[in-house]
Amino acid sequence: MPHMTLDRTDLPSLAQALAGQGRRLVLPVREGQELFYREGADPAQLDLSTIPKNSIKEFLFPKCEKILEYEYSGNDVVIEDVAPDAKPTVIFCARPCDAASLPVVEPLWNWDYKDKFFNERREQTLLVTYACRTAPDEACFCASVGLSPSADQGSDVMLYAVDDATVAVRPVSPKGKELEEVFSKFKKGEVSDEALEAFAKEGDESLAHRKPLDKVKGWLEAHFEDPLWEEKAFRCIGCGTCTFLCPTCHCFDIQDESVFDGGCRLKNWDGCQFPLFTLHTSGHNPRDTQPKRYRQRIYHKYAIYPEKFGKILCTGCGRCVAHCPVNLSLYDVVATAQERAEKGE
Amino acid sequence: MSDRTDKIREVARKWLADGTVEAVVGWEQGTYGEKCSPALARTPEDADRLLFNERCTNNLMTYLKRDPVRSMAKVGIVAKGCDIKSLIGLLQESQVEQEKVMVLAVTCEGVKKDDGTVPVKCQACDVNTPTFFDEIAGDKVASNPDPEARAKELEKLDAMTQQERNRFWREELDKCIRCYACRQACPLCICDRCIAEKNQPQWVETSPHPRGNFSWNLIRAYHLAGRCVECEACETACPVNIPLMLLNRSMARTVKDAFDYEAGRDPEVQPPLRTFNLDDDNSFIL
Amino acid sequence: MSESPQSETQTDGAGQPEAATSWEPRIVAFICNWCTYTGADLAGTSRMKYPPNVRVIKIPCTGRFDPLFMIKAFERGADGVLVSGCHPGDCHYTAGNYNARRKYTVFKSLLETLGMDMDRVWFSWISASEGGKWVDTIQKFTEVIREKGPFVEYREMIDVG
Amino acid sequence: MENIYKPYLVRIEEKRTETYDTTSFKLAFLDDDMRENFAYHAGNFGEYSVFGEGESTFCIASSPTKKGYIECCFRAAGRLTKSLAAKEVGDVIGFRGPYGNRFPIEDYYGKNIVFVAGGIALPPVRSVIWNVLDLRDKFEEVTIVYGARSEADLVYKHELKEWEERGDVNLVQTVDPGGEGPDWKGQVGFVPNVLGEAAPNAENGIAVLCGPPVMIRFTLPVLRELGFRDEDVWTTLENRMKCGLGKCGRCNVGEIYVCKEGPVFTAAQVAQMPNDF
Repeated sequence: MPHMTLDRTDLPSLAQALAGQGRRLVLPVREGQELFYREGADPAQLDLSTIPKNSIKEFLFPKCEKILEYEYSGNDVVIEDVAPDAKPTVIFCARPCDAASLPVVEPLWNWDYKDKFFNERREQTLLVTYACRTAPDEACFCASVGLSPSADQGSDVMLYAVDDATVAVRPVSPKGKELEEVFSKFKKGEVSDEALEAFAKEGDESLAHRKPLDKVKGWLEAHFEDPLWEEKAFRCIGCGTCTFLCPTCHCFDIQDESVFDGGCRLKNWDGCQFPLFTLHTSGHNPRDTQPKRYRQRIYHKYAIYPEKFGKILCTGCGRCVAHCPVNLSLYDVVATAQERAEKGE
Repeated sequence: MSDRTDKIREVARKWLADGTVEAVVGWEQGTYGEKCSPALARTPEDADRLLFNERCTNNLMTYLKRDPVRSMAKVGIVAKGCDIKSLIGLLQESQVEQEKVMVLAVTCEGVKKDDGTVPVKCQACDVNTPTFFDEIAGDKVASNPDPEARAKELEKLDAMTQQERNRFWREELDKCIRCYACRQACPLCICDRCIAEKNQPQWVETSPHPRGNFSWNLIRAYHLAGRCVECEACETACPVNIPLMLLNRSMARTVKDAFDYEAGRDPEVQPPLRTFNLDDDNSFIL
Repeated sequence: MSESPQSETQTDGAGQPEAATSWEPRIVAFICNWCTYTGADLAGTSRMKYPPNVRVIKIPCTGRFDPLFMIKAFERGADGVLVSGCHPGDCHYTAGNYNARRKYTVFKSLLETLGMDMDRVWFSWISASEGGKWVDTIQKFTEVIREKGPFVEYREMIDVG
Repeated sequence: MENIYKPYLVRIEEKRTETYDTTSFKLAFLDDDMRENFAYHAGNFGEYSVFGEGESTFCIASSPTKKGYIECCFRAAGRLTKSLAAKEVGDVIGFRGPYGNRFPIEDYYGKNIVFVAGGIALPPVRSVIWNVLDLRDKFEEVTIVYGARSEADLVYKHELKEWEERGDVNLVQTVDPGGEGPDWKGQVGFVPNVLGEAAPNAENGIAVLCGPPVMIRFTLPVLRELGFRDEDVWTTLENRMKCGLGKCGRCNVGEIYVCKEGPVFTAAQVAQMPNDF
């Protein structure tokens, strides 16, 4: 099947056109030495040179979200339900590892109890993903977790830069297909399926040095107590950068904040790397040392979540590798686990 | 550079072999780009992993405040001149006992950040050859500090009106996600339980909204006033790129101007907010 | 908590968004037990009049003053904050106010760096005998704040979400 | 879609000071429909909130056989529980729940039951105790071993008296050595030892065990010695929770989310878990 193409230079106008339908626009722009997905950024500033430092998580699961309002009057309290601030949104030129994080976390937000805040935002979000031809950063390892630099999981529309001047468009979801009309305004030509095949091939080749991580779960399950945790995680300073930049980390805190007689209840990002995360009021802390907390993060991603929801809680985006201030690489740790499993250790 | 690596390994091996120290904290080759990573050498063999190069950016003194290093009877630590300033701060505040630390100093021409640029602290460095140590690796490196390097950073801020500064910081601090990476990376943030984690009463709101972020960033900078040695670890660790060093440098400038004090110089001198002069500036008080 | 700005500002029930016409400056004064508080008392017993816009919070000594107090006051809707204690040399605890002065210097500079409106942050030394100076200070401060209007820059931060 | 974080409003109908730091509440839903129809099981827990302070997790201490209200009992220890303890009759607080799994009471029919509780851990057991006592005919021998550090630390004292006076319950109370007053009539000694001496019938027996980790650690071997199988020893795991809904990521022990698959587990299940609690 042929795919429509457009000029690469038309991408900002395309972003504008998609946003023009009453959507808020999120796209990657440069700030200093790094890229960030930003809401309301100027489409002309669209920068596709590498993977942004933040993930798209904050647009579906904000760092601080109101979930309830309350007001006291005498003995009584009046509580007010809060509607999620779920504006129609287009995330333009998300990376495949970011888009793929959504189907990974959806089961979590929906087992038994459905979190309307995530779900309504998800429903309102249109994901236009910019396929990576090859891994854009040395830290990337999406191929190791069953994805690829051009994976389309979670995306509504895929964009492929088939050459320096041309971008091919491939709608993926029904939501994406409905947008044909918008895209067709920018149509310049067509390319065949083969043009896109290069992406799969080159993408996989660029990550050939990365290991598959299929044996990690088994190894972890048998090595809860292992010298590896102390050995690797002694250097962890517990900064939580890995959890906050991660597209799939979803842990949160609930806090009340009042001014005078009323206030609101907020759902804030939280992370397993902080001692307070699991500290009981009694003073007991099940994860009282940094290696235990680091182990929890690896377990949650590679053993617990796959067991529970059938998916690795990681899309191999590499942010926790690239931005760890002490270069404690998650990939190195799980690759070590894989290696040991392969050797039967 | 390799001479320094050799010397570090030699000294670390010796200390570990003869039981001078339980472990040596140093740097080893990292796995992402040219990055180096903190390393813990517990045996003489481990010492051969240690190295020094211009990518050894981490300030290892932050490990003195956390386990397993904190609970060791005696530990060796590899340190650049700038890192030693942090140690001096810790000694001044009795956070570390000098007898428990062996400093393996390393001379340094300056390090490079992940993006290849030279940190301001290196442009302004006057401790390329450390003076406070037990052993030193590397030949003397002459210091050639740019006296304006630090001040230049503040020019932009100084040029703003009050309203512009307010807007500037509101925007910057709105980015804060309250991960506290700045605190965790800082060797001088030494509280076992940070004020931001105390909830009875909740002085600093933990939510990453403008009000909470303002309080947190303000109190972090305040608690480091007169203590911060401008190692830049906080700004480097910040995952959302808040220019924290602007706040820290501004505080350092105030402390220098008002109390003629520079942090991290002399372990015998009282930190400025632990003491006072009868004739301190009184002009702003009615 | 009984002496904290939190309980003080919470119980006065103020701080609701007011119409511009009904707005009154809200000033929180952290004052030391030995000098300024006694000075304010003297003003009262001498039947001197001063604006009712000030909420007094007694602290044992200006040395006890923590910038968090001021931040909390602004968070809870103060338009101005005054910190006042014994004159240099008069501290009941010998040197609390000298230590406080260093803290003020640093904290004031930090607030300036952050672009806070420094007309809303006042420091003073008022002794037990200076009831008149207390009255004077409060009058002037209230006038300044009244002229400036509500602390909009901070109020904007109070509205969460 | 419903807001899963929105609590029900409940009014404090009764407040009792159980010990110097422990308070119990009887709570009634403001909503008539909820008051009539709120259903739960022994072992379920809830999120109790003081608006402006936050939420805290603890069990429902009343038995599901009692309709129209719920009860809770807590120690004032943290920010939330302290402000909760300051609430008075007539005040309104929030409640989310019931969450978690339950004690499978039906499976205990026709069996001997021993309840073992220490200190503030009586409330979760109390829910089961009343559930059993309200259906007393369905069970064989019922033994309750309850201990605390001192007499002052015993909660639900008025109910202990009631149970003591009942002919169909064998209540053994104990306090740690040194914790007894001059009028103390119960035992003196640690719960595991006292349990061993009480020697409840393990034949066709079920044990329900709640207490601080150290008590549990020493009680489990005693129960085994008495002949209880690990599959018949039921206990609850406590972990810090925020959401109670299996989302916030705190309470897991290995792949078990305590808030959803717990808090009730058998000793056999606990033995299988990684040492992360």
